[in-house]
Amino acid sequence: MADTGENFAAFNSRALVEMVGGVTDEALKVTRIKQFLSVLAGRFFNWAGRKSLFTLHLGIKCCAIEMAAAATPRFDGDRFGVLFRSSPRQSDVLLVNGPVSKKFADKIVRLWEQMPEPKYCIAMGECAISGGPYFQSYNILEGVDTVIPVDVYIPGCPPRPEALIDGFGLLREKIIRIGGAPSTGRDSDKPIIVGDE
Amino acid sequence: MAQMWITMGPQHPMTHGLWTLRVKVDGETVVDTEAELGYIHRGVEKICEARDFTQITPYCDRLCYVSAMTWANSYIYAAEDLLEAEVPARAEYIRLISAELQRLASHLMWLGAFGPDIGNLTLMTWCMRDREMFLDLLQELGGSRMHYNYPRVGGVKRDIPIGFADRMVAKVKLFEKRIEEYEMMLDESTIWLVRLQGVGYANAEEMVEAGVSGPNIRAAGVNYDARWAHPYSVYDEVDWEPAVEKPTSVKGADCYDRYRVRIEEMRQSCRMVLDAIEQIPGGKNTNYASGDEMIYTKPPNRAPEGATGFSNYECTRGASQFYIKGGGEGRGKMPYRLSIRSPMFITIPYVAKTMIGYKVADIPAIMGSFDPCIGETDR
Amino acid sequence: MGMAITLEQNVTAVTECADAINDRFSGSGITAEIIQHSNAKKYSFVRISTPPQHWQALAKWMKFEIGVNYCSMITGTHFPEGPDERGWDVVYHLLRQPVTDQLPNTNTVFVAEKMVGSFIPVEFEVIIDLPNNDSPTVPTVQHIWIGSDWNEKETWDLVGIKFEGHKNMHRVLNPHDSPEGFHPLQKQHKIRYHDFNEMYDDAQGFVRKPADEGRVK
Amino acid sequence: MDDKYDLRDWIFSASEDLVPSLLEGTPLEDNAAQISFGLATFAIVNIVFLMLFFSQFAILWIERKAVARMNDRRGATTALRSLWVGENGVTGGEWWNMLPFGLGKPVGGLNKWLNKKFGNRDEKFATVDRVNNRSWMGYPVFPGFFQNVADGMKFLLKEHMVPQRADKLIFEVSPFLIVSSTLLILGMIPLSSGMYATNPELSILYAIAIFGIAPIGVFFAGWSSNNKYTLIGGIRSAAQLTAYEIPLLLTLLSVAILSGTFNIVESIHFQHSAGSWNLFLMPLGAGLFLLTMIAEVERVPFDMPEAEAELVEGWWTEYGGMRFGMLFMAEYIRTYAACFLFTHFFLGGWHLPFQGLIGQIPLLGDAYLLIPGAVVVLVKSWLVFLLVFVWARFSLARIRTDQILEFGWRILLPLAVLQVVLAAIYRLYLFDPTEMSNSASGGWAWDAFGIPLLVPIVTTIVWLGIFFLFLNDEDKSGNTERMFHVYTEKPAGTYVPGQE
Repeated sequence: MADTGENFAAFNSRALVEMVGGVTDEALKVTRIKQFLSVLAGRFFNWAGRKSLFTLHLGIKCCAIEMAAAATPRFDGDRFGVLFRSSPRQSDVLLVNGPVSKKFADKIVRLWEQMPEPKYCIAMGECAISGGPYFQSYNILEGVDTVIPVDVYIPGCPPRPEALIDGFGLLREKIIRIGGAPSTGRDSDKPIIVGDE
Repeated sequence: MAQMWITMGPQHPMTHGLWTLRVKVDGETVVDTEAELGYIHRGVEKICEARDFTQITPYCDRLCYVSAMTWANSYIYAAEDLLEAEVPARAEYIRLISAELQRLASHLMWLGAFGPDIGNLTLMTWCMRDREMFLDLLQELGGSRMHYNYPRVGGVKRDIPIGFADRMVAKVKLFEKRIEEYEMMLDESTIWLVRLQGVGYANAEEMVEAGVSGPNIRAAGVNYDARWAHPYSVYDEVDWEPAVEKPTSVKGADCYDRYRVRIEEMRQSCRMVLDAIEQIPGGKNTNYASGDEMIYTKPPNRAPEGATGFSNYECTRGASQFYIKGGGEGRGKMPYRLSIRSPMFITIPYVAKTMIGYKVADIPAIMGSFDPCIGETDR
Repeated sequence: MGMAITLEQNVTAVTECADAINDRFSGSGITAEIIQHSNAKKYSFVRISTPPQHWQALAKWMKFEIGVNYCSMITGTHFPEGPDERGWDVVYHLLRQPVTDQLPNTNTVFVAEKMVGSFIPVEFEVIIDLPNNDSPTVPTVQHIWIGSDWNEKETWDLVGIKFEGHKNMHRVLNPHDSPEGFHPLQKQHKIRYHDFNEMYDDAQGFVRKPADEGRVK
Repeated sequence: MDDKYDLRDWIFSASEDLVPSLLEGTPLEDNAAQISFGLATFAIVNIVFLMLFFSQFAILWIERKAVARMNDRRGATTALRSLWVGENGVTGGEWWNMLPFGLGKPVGGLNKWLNKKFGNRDEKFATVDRVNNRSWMGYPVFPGFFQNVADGMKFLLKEHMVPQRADKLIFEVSPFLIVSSTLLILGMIPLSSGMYATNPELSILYAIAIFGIAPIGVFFAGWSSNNKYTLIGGIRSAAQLTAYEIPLLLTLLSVAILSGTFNIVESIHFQHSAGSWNLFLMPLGAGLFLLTMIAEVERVPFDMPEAEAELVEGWWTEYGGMRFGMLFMAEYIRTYAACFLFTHFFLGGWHLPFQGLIGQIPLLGDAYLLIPGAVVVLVKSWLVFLLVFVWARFSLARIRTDQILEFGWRILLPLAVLQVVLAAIYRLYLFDPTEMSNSASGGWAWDAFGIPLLVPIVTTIVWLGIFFLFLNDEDKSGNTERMFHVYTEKPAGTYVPGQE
C-alpha cells in the first residue's frame, strides 16, 4: 500500500493508547485511588516518621549528660524509639543541649545542613533556648534559634530526662501536624514548649 | 599511604564534649596531633565579675557537668579564704560526703563513657544505672539532679535529711558489690586488657611538668593528692587511703592503670563516706534547720580591700583551683577578678601529644582514660 | 585513718622556702613573705613579688633549687584605674609536688605526717606588677614549666598580657577570627548587661534575635 | 531424614496437575511442563524469600529486646496502636473523612470505638496518657516489634543526599552491590528439605563466593564517599575480611571433608544419617566458624570498620536515608545468613535434638517429629543469634585493627588448617560409612570400640578440657610486662616503701 499519509486501519495504535489512557484516567478519577493511597499511606508513613526519631549524638554541655541519662536504664528513651546515631546523615533530630558559642555556631549550622530532610531541632535547656545563665557572655549566642529553626523548646537547667522524653513526645505530636514538611517552611511562630500546657 | 590530617570533632563520639582533635595519621599510626579548644567558652570569669559571692556558686556548678559539687566546693573554699569565713565542723563533714558522692557519680560517668570508647556498650548503661543512686542522694541534699548549688560560704545550704544516712549506707554498700561486678566483666575480659594495657604511656614527672594532676598522676605510681598535701575539709579525720597504682613499665602509666586507679578511688570514696557519716558531729539522724549554727556561719559579705582568696581542691579530674581578687571601691560584694584553673584545660593538650605513635583505634582509649570534661576546660 | 600534712610541717617548709628566696634574691626587688590562708585548715603559703625582668631567673632558680615543679595557674588582671606602676598584674600559682618517676612495680605512698625537707608540698604565689600601659609584657616561662604553655596562651587570649618569647602563641578559647586586640577580660569591655549592648557587635556578625532587638535585659 | 512437610513437592505436584489442565487446548499446551515448573519455582522462591526476609524482623526485635534486658532496660515498646490513637490525643484530624465516597465512615466509626475502648482515658496527668498509648489496656503486644518497621519505613521518607565531592556513580552503586549480593545468599539457604529456593550442587562454595562480594562494595562505599573516616573504615574492612575469609573457607572445607559433600542439604542429611551433629565432632571448627563469621559480618568484637568511637560510623558515615537503611538491613541479613549456615553446618539443620531417641517413644515421639523443619531451623538460628552474636556484642569490647589481623593470621589460620587435618582423619579412620542410615532414628556411624557415639563424646570432652585449660592459664605473678595479665595492686595504697 502506498503511503498516502492516511491511516486506514480501524484501530490505530494511537487511538488505542488514547482510549485506554482516557479510560484509565477516568477510572482513576472516578475511583479516586490516588486519594485513597495518599491518605492511607500518608497516615502510615507519618506514623513511621514520628515513631523513629534518630537523634544526633552531639554532646555540648550539661544537658548532654541528661541526654545520656535519658538513654539509660531508669529513663530508657529507647522505649520510644529514640536512638542516638553519631553521623548527621542518619539522624532526624538535632538535639542542641548546651550553649552555642560563636566558635561553634557555623559548625552546628553545618551539622544541621548535613542532616537529610525531614529533620527536626530540639533546643534542650536554657542555654540552647536563650543563652541561659550565660546570656551576658561575650561568646554565647542568645539561643540556637538565632541560627537554626527550632521545633521544640525544653526549658530547664538542665531539664530532667523525663522532660526530654516528653519533649520528644511533643515533637511527635507536632509531626502529626506537619508531617514530613521541610524544616524551612514550618510554623516557627508557634514553638512547642515543654511544660507550657 | 601518604600521611593525612583527620579532624576529629567538634561533634565526634571520641571527644566526650565539644572540642577538636586534629590527628595526622600514617596509615593507622598517629604521627602528630593538635588540640583545638574553645567551642563552649562561656566567659564565666567575666560573668562572675558581675555576681556576688553567693550567686557565683551556680556558675561553678555548671563548670563541670559531671562533678558539680566538687567544683562548687572548690569555689567555696576560695571564697572563704577571701571573706575569712568560719565553717562549722558538721558542715565540713557534709561537704566531704557530698564531694565524695559526687566523685563516685563522676567516676561512674567516666567509666560509662569509657566503655563505648573501647566498644563495650553495656558498661555505659550499667554505670549510668548506678550513677542514678548517687544522683538521688545528692538530690536529697541539693534538690536537683545535676547542679545542686549546695555549699555556701560559711557552711552548707541545708542539713542532711533524716534517713539520708541509712539510704546512703545501703546504696554505697550495694555499690561496693557492683564494683566487683564491673571488675568481673572488665578485668577478666582479655579484649579489655589488650585494648588498655601497653597503650597510652605517660610517666609521672612528665605529667607533673605538663601540669597533669589528680588520678592521672596517681595512676603512675605516685601518691600525690591535694586532699592531704594541701589539706582542707576533714580528710584527716576519716578513714581512707589514697588510691595509687603500680606502674608496670618505666614508661609510666598506661590506660589500664588509669582505669584501675579510678576504680580504686571509687572504693576509697565509698570507704570515706561510710566512715564520715558515722563520725559526723551532731549525729547522723538529726536535721538542723537551714541557717543553724551547726551547719552555717554567716560570713561577712564584703571582702576587705586588696584581699585575695585561693583554694587548691582535689576535683574528680585533678586539682581545681580558684583565685579570687576581691575588694575595690563599691565592689566589695563582687570579686574584682575570678580566675579558674581547670585540670583538663592543661591535660588535654598533653594527652593529645601522648597519642603520638599509637594507632588510630587507640585514640579514644587514651583520650577516654584521661577523663576529659570540656565544660571545665573551656569555662 | 586519713592523713594530712600537719601545720608544723607546713610552717617549716614555707619558712625554709621563703628564707631561701629572700637570701638568694635580696636586693633585687624580689621579696618573699609567708601568708596564712584564712580558709579550711589555715595553712600558709609563700607569696613572692618580683619585677618582671627578674622573673625568668627566679623561675629557673625555684624550679631547680627548691623543686617547684608544677605551674598550676596564671591569672592576669587589668586595673585600668590603678596607679601608674600597677595597671596590670600577673599572678602565678606554683606548687611543689614530691612526684618522681617510678620503677616498674613500685610505687611511692607517702606518709604525710612523716614527710620532711623538700618533700613537703608547698604552695607559691608569684605576683608580678606591670605598669599601666597598653602592652603589658611578661617574660615567658614556657620553657621552664611545660604546664605554663597553655596557661600563658589563655592569659594572653583572655586578658591580653603578652608573654615575651612564647612560641606558638594563638587564641585558645576565643574564636580564631576574633578581632586583633580583643581580650574580653580587660575591664573596658563591659558584659552585656543592662545598657551595654556593644558586645553584640562582633566580628562574626552575630546579632540579637529580631524579637529582642533593643530590649534591655 | 527429609522434613515431613515437603512444601516444595506439594507446590510442584499441584502445579504439574493444574497447569496442563488449564492450558489444555491453548497454543501453550506443548510448553505446559516448562510453564508449570516456572510457576512452581516462582512460588517457592517467593515463599522462601519472604519467610526469610520477614523472619528477619524477629532478629532485629530479638537483638533490640535482648540488649535492652542485658542493659537493665525495657527496650522499644512502640506499638501499632498509636496509628489510631495518635500522640497525646492528637490524631491529625478525622483523616477517614478524607477518603472518597464516604468509604472511611466505617473506619471512622471503628476508630472512634477503638479510641473509646483502648484509647487514652483522660488520666489525671497528661503524661500518663502519653506513656500509656504504647500498650493495649496496659498489656503490650510484641512490644517494640513494630519499632523496626517504623525505622525502615522512616528511611523511605528521608531525603537522599550525596556528598558534593563524592564519586557519585560508585557512591550510588555500592549499596546496591552490597544489598543484592547479600540477598543472593538467602537464595540457597534451605529452611528445610522441603523448603528451599534452590539447591545448587556446590552450595557451600556458592555461599562463600557470595559472602566475598560484599567487601568489595564496602570498600567502594568507603572510598567513594570522599570522607577520611569512611576511607579508613573501608580499608580496615578490606584488610579484615581478607584475613578472615581464609580461615572461614578452611573451616567450611573441613565441614565438606567430614560430610563428603559441598551441598548444604546433603551435609545436613549426613549429620542425621551419621548420628551426630558436626558441632560435637568439630567443636574447634564451630568456634572458628563463629569467630570468622562475626568478623565477616563486622560485629563487636570485630567491628573495627564501623568502630563508632573513632570512625564516627565507619564506612557508612556518609550514607543516609534509604541507602543507609538498606546497608543496615544487609548487615542483618548477613548476620542472619551466618546464623543459618551455623545451624546447617553444625547444628543439624531441620533435625530436632535427639530426634533418633525421642522419636522412638510412642505417641510423644510422633508428636515430637511433627514439629515442622522450618520452625526448627528458625528457632535454632534465632538462638544462635541470641546466644552468640548478641551476647558477644554487648558483653565484649572491641579489638584493635592490628590485633584483629594478628589474631586472624597467626591464630585462626593455623587452627583452621589443623581442623582440616582433623576432619580428614575423622572421615578416614573414625567414620564407619556402613552404619549410616537415613531413617527417622538416624545412624550410628561414629561409634568406636562398640561404644555408641564414642567419637563425638570424646571429641567434645577433649576440646572442652582444652578450653578450660586456656581459660585458667593466667600466670598472674610471673609476667611483669603485664600484657594479657591482670596484675594490679589491691587494695591500692597499702604498700609502704621499706616495709615489704
